Amino acid sequence: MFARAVFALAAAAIAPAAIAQGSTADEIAKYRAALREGNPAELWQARGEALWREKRGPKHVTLEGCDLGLGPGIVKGAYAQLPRYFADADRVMDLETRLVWCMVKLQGYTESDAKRNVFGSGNDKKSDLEALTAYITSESRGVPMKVPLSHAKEMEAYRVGEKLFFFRGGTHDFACATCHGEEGKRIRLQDLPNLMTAEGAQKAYTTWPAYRVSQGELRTFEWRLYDCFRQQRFPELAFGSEAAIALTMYLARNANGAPYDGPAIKR
Amino acid sequence: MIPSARVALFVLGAIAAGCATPVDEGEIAAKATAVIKASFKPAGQAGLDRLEQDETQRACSAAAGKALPRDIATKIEQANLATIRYPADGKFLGDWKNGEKIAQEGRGMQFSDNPSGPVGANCYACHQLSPAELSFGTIGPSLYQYGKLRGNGIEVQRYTFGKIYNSEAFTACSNMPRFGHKAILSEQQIKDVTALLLDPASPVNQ
Amino acid sequence: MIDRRRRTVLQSGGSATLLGLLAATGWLKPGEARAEAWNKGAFDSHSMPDAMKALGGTDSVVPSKDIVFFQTPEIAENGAVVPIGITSNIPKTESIAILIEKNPNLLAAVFDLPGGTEPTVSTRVKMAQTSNIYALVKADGKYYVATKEVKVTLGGCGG
Amino acid sequence: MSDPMKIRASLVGDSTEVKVLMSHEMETGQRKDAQGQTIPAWFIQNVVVTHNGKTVLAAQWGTAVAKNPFLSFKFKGGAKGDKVTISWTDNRGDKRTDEAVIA
Repeated sequence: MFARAVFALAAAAIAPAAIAQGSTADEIAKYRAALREGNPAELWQARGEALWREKRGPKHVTLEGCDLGLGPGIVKGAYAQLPRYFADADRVMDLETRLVWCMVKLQGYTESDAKRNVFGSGNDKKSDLEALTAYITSESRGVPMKVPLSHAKEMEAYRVGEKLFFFRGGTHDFACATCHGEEGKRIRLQDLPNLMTAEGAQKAYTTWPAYRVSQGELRTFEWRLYDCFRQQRFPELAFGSEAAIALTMYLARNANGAPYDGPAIKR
Repeated sequence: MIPSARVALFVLGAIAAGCATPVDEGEIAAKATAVIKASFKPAGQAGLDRLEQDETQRACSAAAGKALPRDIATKIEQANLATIRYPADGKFLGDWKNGEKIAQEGRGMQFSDNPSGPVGANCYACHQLSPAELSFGTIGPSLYQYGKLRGNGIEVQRYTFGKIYNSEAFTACSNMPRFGHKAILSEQQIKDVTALLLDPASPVNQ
Repeated sequence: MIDRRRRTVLQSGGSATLLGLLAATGWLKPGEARAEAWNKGAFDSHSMPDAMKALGGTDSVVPSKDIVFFQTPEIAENGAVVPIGITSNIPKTESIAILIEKNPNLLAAVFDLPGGTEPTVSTRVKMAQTSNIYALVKADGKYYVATKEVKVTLGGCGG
Repeated sequence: MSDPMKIRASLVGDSTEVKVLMSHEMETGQRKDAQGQTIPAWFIQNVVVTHNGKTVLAAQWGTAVAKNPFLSFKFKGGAKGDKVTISWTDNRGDKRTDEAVIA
């Protein structure tokens, strides 16, 4: 009771206008524009394209026969229609999961070999999956997002993803929605898109993968989810897990209609 | 703690209220729970127990971003209010300089963090505080001149300490962590952050 | 002429200055464009005060409005990558160097620009913290400088 | 082995604009690894750009140049179809040379 009365008093006080927010935002916009001049993601794209065409693995074949959803070997525009249901695997897959599938089925890698370096770290631990993802996604640049929900499992993934988006847990009570469920917010100086809206999801989803300046690495959407959960104080999100794919489905589908615009460069 | 029968009731109520397609909503919710359990691995200091929701987390998840009915919100707030342990010495204000460090520190309790390393409150991620820090978030309200606008009487001190200790006691389903209740910060750290907000010498109040 | 200027630099600094080091070890000698040349002394320089005393000395280094920063933000979202563009409108520009006052090693890069190459370069540097950036230009044997402060911010979720 | 550079050389008016991205760690020598050991400095020290055998840019770099370096500049005298060659050398003595055709 007492606390509530004080709270009312506290809430009644009017917060002063944020200082110099406008000019800070302008300067950050200039910083981002300057970075777009040259995006090191291109180095990953080039390596990924070479990997795609190289005969590799125990079976010594290329990945060019891999079906990313539009038919074997069709790369152009494939990412704009992922995740999707794949009958051969009888499950919904995102791009990274599908690449692992193709490395196993076509090239003969074991699943653990294919997943050895899902997230790269420096020169000694480069990730083939990140490079391949950079290449495949770059081939959808400018293609409108068109993620299907026609299969029952696609619909289920979407709806489960929506539930997970609101799941609060961990020591800090954080859910995806804590930071990404409102308009016009930012964390530190970084704008937070509202991922429940088409506009917000489009802005965010179509710019992953991205070269992360703070890490000096190209990062995929699987990594984006993994690292969000790390910072939410959750345990580790498993690569290619159902939760990762369901959330990706929720966000990718919400981004439908917007041209894909990655790989991008971000802080 | 809230008696569990009542909790179950208000969780169910919240689900029903947010229900768009009632046919298999429960099925999807059950699937989501199973997916969560199957998709994470323990890492560092973050065990799978962190996925076990308490009553507040469960109710706020089910609300799916929509406002809770007032009676349910009140129940959450009352239950959380009961958890607050105010300082035994009756003193709410610590060292604002240390409070500033805690407000800046973003590490703590992530699986990548050293368990014996620093644990901060990361206030600047969501709030403006000292005007010298340009890099502040806007998820929460600006706290610049927090004490200057409200005064720093004992009631404001007590409220502020309590809000940091357990934010859900005052606003159900707040985005703000429950720093004391979840043992993220120590009592002394909460006092230091309270001082950052209320001490007249703090840069927040200049 | 260069010798006299170097003396001035050394005298006003009271010790080996960065500029002194640059001159003494043959930095920016006309015609020098050898891949093997790497000026260890200049790149190992750790302190700015001496260097800045020298840079402020009008006889040796002249502050110039003809050196322009472009694509250089006042606030960097991350210090790991800070875009820096420098154009010199000073005739006969031979070299452009980038120095960052508060970095552990001050000198970031030196670009020698033979005749026919435009006096403008754009690259990206790391900044340990908010700092002044110096664009040092050598033109027709003389040194000129321009300064810009870049604020480095903390970003993201913080961990 | 290092990855190829990504070079773009394009004619803008009577100048050739060169933009290059290089794959390199540019390790400062200031950082420590998880075990507390200092990670040794490893960085590109020299960059030379030539056009028709003539040097059009020679750079010396320190550890403060950002990881996966980017460089952009312009020179006069290039023509479409000409080759621009870029070489770097790092402090371990590793070298790499790549070329691009002016478009």
